[in-house]
Amino acid sequence: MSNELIDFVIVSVALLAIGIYGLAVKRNFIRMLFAVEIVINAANLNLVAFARFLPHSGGQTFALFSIAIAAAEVAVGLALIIVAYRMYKNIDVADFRSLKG
Amino acid sequence: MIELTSTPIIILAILGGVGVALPVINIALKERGSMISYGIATLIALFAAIGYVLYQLALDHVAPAAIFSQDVLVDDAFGSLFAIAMLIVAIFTTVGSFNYMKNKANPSIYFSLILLSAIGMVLVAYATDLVMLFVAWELMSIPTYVLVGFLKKDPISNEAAIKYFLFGALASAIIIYGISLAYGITGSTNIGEVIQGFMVLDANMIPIGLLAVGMFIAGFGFKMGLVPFHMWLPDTYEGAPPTIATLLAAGTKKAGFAAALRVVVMGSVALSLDWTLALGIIAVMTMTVGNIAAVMQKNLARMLAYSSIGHAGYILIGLSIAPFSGIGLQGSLFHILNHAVMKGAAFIAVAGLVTALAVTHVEKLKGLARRMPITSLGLVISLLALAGVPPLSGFWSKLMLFGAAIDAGTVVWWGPWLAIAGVLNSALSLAYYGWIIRKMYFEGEKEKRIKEPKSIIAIMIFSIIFMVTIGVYPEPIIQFTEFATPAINAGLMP
Amino acid sequence: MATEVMATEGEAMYAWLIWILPFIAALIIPAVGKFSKISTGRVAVGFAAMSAISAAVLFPMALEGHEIHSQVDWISAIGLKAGVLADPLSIIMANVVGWISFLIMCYSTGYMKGDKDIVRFWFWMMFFIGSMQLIVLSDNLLQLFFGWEGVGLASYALISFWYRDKAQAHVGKEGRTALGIMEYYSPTHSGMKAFIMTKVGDVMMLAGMFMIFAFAGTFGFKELLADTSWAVNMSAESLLIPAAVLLFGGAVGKSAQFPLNEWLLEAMTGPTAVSALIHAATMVKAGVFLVARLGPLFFALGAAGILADQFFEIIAWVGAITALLLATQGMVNPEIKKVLAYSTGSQIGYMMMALGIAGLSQQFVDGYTAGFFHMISHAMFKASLFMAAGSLLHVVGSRFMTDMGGLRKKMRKTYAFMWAAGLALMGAPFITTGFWSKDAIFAAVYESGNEWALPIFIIAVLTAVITAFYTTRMMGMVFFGKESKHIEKMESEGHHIHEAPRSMWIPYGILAVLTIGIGIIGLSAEENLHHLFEEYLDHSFGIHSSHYIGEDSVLPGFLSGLNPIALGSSLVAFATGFGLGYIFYIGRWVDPAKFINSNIFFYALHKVILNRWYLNALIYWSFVIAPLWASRALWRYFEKTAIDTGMNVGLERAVGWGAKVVQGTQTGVPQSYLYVFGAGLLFVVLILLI
Amino acid sequence: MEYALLQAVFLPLLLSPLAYIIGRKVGHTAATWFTFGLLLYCTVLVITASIDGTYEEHYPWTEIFGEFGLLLDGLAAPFAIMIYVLCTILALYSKPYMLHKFQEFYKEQAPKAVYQSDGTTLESLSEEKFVNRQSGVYYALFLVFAMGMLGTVLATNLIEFYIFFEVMLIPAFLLVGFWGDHPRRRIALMFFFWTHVGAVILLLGLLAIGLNVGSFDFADINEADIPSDVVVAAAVAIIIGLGVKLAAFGFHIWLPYAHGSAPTPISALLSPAMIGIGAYALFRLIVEFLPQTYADLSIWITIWGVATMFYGGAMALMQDDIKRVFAYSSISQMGYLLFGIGSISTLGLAGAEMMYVSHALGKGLLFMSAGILIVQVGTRSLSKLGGLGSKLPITAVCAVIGALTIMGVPPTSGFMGEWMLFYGVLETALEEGNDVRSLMFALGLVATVLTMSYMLWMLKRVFFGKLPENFSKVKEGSWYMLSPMMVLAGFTIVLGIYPDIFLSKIMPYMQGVLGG
Amino acid sequence: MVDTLFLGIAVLTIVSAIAALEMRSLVYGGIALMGTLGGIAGFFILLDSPFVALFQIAVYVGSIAVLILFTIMLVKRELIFQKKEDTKRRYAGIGLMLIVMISLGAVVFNSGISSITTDEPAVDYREIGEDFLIYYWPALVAMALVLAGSVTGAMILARRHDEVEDEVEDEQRTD
Repeated sequence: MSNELIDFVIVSVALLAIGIYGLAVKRNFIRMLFAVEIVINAANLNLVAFARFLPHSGGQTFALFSIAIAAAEVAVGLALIIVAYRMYKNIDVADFRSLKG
Repeated sequence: MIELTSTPIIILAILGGVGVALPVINIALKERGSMISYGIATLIALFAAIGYVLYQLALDHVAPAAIFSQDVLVDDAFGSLFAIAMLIVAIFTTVGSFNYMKNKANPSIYFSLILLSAIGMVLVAYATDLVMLFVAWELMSIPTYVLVGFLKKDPISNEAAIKYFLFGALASAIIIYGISLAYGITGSTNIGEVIQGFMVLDANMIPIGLLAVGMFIAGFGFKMGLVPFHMWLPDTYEGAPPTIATLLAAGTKKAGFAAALRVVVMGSVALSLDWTLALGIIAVMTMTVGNIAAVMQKNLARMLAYSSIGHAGYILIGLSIAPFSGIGLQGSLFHILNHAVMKGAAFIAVAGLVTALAVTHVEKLKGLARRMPITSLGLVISLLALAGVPPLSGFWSKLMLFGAAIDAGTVVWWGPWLAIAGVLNSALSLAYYGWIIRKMYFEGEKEKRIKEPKSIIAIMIFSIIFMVTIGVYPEPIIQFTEFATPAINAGLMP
Repeated sequence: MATEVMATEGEAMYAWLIWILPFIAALIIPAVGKFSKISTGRVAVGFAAMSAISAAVLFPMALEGHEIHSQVDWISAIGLKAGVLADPLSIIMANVVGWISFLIMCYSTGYMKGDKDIVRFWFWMMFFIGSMQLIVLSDNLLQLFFGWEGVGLASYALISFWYRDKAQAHVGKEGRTALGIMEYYSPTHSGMKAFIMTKVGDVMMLAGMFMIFAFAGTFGFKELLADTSWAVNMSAESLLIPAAVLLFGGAVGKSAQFPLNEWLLEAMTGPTAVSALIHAATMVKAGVFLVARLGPLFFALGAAGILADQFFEIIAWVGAITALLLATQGMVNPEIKKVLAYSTGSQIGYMMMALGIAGLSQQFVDGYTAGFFHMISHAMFKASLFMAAGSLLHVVGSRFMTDMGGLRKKMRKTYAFMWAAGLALMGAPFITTGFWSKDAIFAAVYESGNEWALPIFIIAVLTAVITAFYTTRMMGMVFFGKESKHIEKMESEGHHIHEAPRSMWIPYGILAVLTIGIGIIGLSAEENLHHLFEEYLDHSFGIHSSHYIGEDSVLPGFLSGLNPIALGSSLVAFATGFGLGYIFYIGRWVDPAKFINSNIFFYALHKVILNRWYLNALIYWSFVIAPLWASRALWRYFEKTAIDTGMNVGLERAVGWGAKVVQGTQTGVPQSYLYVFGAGLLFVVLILLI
Repeated sequence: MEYALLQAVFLPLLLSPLAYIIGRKVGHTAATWFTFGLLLYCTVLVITASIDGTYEEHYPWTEIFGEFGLLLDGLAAPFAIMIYVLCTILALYSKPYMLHKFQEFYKEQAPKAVYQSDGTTLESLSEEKFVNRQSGVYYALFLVFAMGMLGTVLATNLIEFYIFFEVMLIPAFLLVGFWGDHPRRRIALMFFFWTHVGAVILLLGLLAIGLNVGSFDFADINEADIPSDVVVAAAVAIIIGLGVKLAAFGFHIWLPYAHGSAPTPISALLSPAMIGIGAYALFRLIVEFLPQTYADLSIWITIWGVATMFYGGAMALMQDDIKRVFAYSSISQMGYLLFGIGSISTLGLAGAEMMYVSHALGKGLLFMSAGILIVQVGTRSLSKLGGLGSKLPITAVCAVIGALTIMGVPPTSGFMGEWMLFYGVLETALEEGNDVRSLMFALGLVATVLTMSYMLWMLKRVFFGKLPENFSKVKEGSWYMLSPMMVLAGFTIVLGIYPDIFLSKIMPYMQGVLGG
Repeated sequence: MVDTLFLGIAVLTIVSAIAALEMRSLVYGGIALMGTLGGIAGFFILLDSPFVALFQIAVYVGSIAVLILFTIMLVKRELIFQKKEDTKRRYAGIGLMLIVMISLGAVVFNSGISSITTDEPAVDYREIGEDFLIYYWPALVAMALVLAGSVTGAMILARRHDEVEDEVEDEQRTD
């Protein structure tokens, strides 16, 4: 391996930060879903990178789990989007603020 | 490899089997099955599960509070305690739903999701591997995302679900990230090995360990409703169907503590950090924000949601002083069990209100004592128990928590301050609980008694008996929690 | 000869009965009253007589100098005992109280006839007598205090007996003010005033008692005397005089001495029988009795080298000031009962003066006897005067002397008896008890040899002049001159002014006659008393008298025991006072109103005196109005604002504000939430890293 | 006499549902007599148990927090007896008073109950049924309240003590909230909130002590040696917590509201019996268990007591509502208790406890007469009252005896308490040569004059003076109300003349406490 | 060298991540996200984990992203092109992002991770299978339940008509 572990981890941290940024700023539900996916992928990157450098199989296994679960999550998220869209004709999360205070 | 007859596996089998079978049956019956029958099937499964937990406990097949194991799951008293609490909550939810789900679509899916979520909660408590923990965590969470948004025609429900989902997804991602870091520096996903790894960590790796612990706090703290990760919580609890709010407040929240205990506390101890103060600060923030925000809430469900934030703070007291006082963790466990019943009963009472009267607004509760005496009584008793008024069960666990905090004062200066913040907060909480009691009992004279849902009555009676009995004679539960409490310093080694 | 005699059971029983009987009567009277209101009077008089007889039975013992000390367990948890101590002092006192009370009770059967609250009256009268006898006979301070407060309570109840506050039951003139304080008091107000003012003295007395108890560990008089180490200790910490003075404070309150004298005047709102009882037998005499009880005790400490001179000086001066202060006010007051009340205060001042001066002289027994003798004689003539005044009120229906006048023809008996008693009060020479007792006081003061003797003597003589004057004035205004418009109006309305009923005049007649009768043998009576007390003091307290006065007297014969200067002053004082009074009120040669207005000095003096030297007003301003203002200010600006609003509303608002702030952060926008989540993550990580 | 105390404490609790049922099914009178009989039985149990000196019962409870015990010693016996005696007679007293109250409520509510918002007509509840229902609830709560108070003074374990301490609050809160006077809801909440805050602060102190000792049982704590830094903090927490209960100056604001608003039988329990339990706890927790700290803090307790005495008295002068006068008077009286507790002297402490007893008697009488005024006259504003002595003679006599008890005039029991506690303060002042204590003693004496002033003024404005014309038809109260008052009035005088009834228990205890 | 490859993939990943969030059109954003996911898969290959990389491409790029794209297509055109977050929030977000990036980066960079390299061969992916079946099997079962739950849940939510509810609605309409 010519690349060092730190390289991958730094990329992962950058992706994490971008993901958090997306969640904190974006109003479109779908984009927020993008952001979540970016964070999960950052974590997966970390896992696999660590797994390679240890080296140990557990990280890869976990990455597989994590990918599958992310898929499940996305499915539910998208279903919620569809419900919301059906009701409001809108997927701007910032407009979903009847619950507050 | 874990024994096939161990408690978590059997629960997984029973509940998972029924959980998967219900939708299948539904399809087989062309969606014509009656809600009650699905409900009863669910209930039977849950009772079987809880029965098995108790059976295993009674037969001493359960390890006493062994917090680690070589396997992904461990059949210990700690997990059993949580399992009992979670299953009780699941039973509450199921029974409460009998009336709530009347004339609502897709009961089979609804009950199946409750079962799946219950499995998740139970497995979180039993998990001793980070992967298992994470999968169980998601198994607990994902069905609840759906359940919160289950009322498709209700914009509020959907909004609650979206907020919940966004937070949940982010929190899951953060947890994976944390796990990845912990895995990266210790080379294992088994919690025992991770902790051991933490203990022998190079000095220059410790920041990564801290980072991991911080991410666990954030990720699990989201479920626990710790400030500042609590923002979704009141919105979701308010918007969710009240039965599901029960599940969230009384159930999944506790799973957060189980996870935090296994991972955060142990990890922190292993890292020999000065983490306790951080948790203490969060505890005080949490209880203060929760209780203050609960004052003047107009919506009963929302008020209870804030109150459950407050209670997260109390429970966290026990965690934060766990290394200094023997009874701190014990108090936390006791309070978790109590809170499951108390908050569960309160939310189920709300469900009863919604079913029978379609109100959650506090002003509309006037004269409730006349309209629904048993529900009101259950609500009052659970509120008083939540406030820690003796001789109700809540008192004892708070007593142990605050006592532990004072006890810790001999080691750390801020220990007693936690207790002071705690008692002042529980006094403050009386202000809004009292307000509800006032509305129900002291106001409104015109109301006539209406028919209360039987399922709600059953739950109310059970919880009243539980709260009062434990309040008067808490010894069995105290003993059990003692049995279930891991010794924090000595028990680090697997 | 005066040896310690262990009293027989029976004699001790009599001593107990003296004070228990009235209480028993008080208990059964309400029950009797349920069936027959009239019988309550009979029960009361009967029990009063039984009590008096019990006292009389013990009288021979007193003459022999014997004493009875009988105790029973009381508060055994603290080791306190209750008991009676019947020594000559208390037996004589018990007789005076018992018999005079008995007469007053007889009088009351007539005076109170037909009152619908008669049962309450008898109850409290008996309670009053019982409490007084309890004071007299108790053998320790705590038990004495029970009686002490009992008389206070009874006086409260009886002064405000006519609690419906009808106009004729008030005292003072409606609308008159001094320094903005109304000089017009309702019965309920007066009762409160009396109770509270005497309570001020009582708490001082309590403090004194406690100080002594703290050192001596006992309240008992006998025990205190038996071992005087407590006094040595107290004196070492210079607490003895304060304790003694505090005890005297109780006497000041009860006996209406300066500066706690003001309640006595308003006490006139009660039925006249009550006034008679308060002034002659019970309440105000309690203070004198207390001083007589404790004075020898403190004087006897001199033997242990502990001087209590300051204590006696204070007593003497308080007595002297009170005597003069109240006598002056008696000169100008238009209400007959108030004149008598002022007179009482003034006379009690004499007694205090004598008892105080006793402690300052070598011959303790002289002043002691003088004071006590004056008390006895005062009890007789003042009871008589009050009852007679009650008759006048009863007949005329007004408390103002200006509403009377010219009654000597219409009420001959009363006229005669009042002269007799009045002369005793004036100190008419040789035939009245008042003369002998006053003379004894003058002599004791004059001979005490103390540095203060002369000023006090001058005050005493001056007071005697004034006493004679106001008594003459009273007689003149009531019985001489023309009939007042009030009486003319009454007669024109068909009321016939006539003598009071027999049940009323007989009691005060008896006392008036006794006054003169004992007056005739007054000197020997005093000598006997002197002798008795000399032995009593010697035996009980170890106070010896070195010689007997008058052995080298310049006066001849039967007067040889007297001090010529005192005797002379006494005669001159009587003559001056009576003469002046005769000029203004009996002869009516000079119009007093013109005389006062003739001179700015007299006018001012009259006004000051009429306004009670402004003492009452000052007391009201500083102890009633000022505290009320303070309370009101505290209530308005502290309790209601700071505490109530601040703590309840303020706390509520603060929490509400906090709730608003916290709820304000909960905007409902998911992005904000997520932002906070991210920031929180950072925060947690940073905390952990730091 | 096995389980005597257990019965005395728990029978009222266990049978309170029965009281409810009897009230509801049989009627008001039956519920009254049932409650009365039950409490009478329990009172007899307590008294017989207390006759032969110290009496104890122990039952297993929890491992961590110790056992469940009931102890009737020299300290607890007078408290316990007074509490149950008051409860017993007030059960009887409640009958006419609460009947009046229920009927008042019925008039307020019943006409509205006929129609519902949706237009349907309800069968209107008959007055009798309404009263029966309400009285069922009332007596059930009454019994629980009694049980809570008794349990508090009998507890032998810190936690047990705290539990009872709070348990008595709940029924009191409900009683005020259900049948108090306007604005009852707010006041009930305020009352609950304040006292609960006090209680939790107390709890902190209890926990600190218990955990330091390692046991919560009184017996262990009494023998234990606790590090001083913990003790002072704990003692301060306990004193503040109990200060709220005692309504000491600064923490008193809930009391005038609560006592003014509560239905009078409950006022007559709250004020004399309940708040004084704070004093009991001070005895037990501070004086007995933490003697050293007690010695250090006693001067402050005394000063606090004097401030409370004056403040309560001054405020009582300013009130127009008769029940608020009594409420402030209670504050002032609690100042006396604090004052006495602050004296480190056997007699002072014994006096303070006697003061509790006599305050219970006196204030009970006064509140009960206020109740008669409310029922018979219909107003409690002092400016509207007057001259009622002729219309309500027995009430007036009882009120005067009550007032005398509060004023501390012999031969009422008030004097017995007062002289002992004042003497105690002076004794310590002289022993220590402490000028502050001497000053406090003097001020305390002045405060008695203040007490006397407001009491006499109150009597004057209620019973004396001119009778307003609209009161010319006022009748004396029912015997249900008068006879309990007469019992108390008699008792206060008997106790005033022969205080050994209680002192013979109290003194040995106090000597033991201070001697040790 | 591989370094350039790494750099290239890193730039691709990060830039497309930013683009996914910032592009005006949601559709292009979705495609950019696929770039990110693909980039991650590239990293996996760099890390000698072809199995995971394959899985990543199959599950993520193949199904999730497509699913997302379909969903995007479902919603209205205006919504797809809307971009209206307010500037303040945006700057705050960027600030937070930078702080997180820098602080976490600094932590990571200063820790022991910065010097880890390895020359050991990558693990055999048969080990993964063994892990699954021997150690993680309960987790696998649980995950199956997760998937089952999410699928049924998502289906129920996304389904347009619920029979019971419709019946109720009909009943209400007839009222």
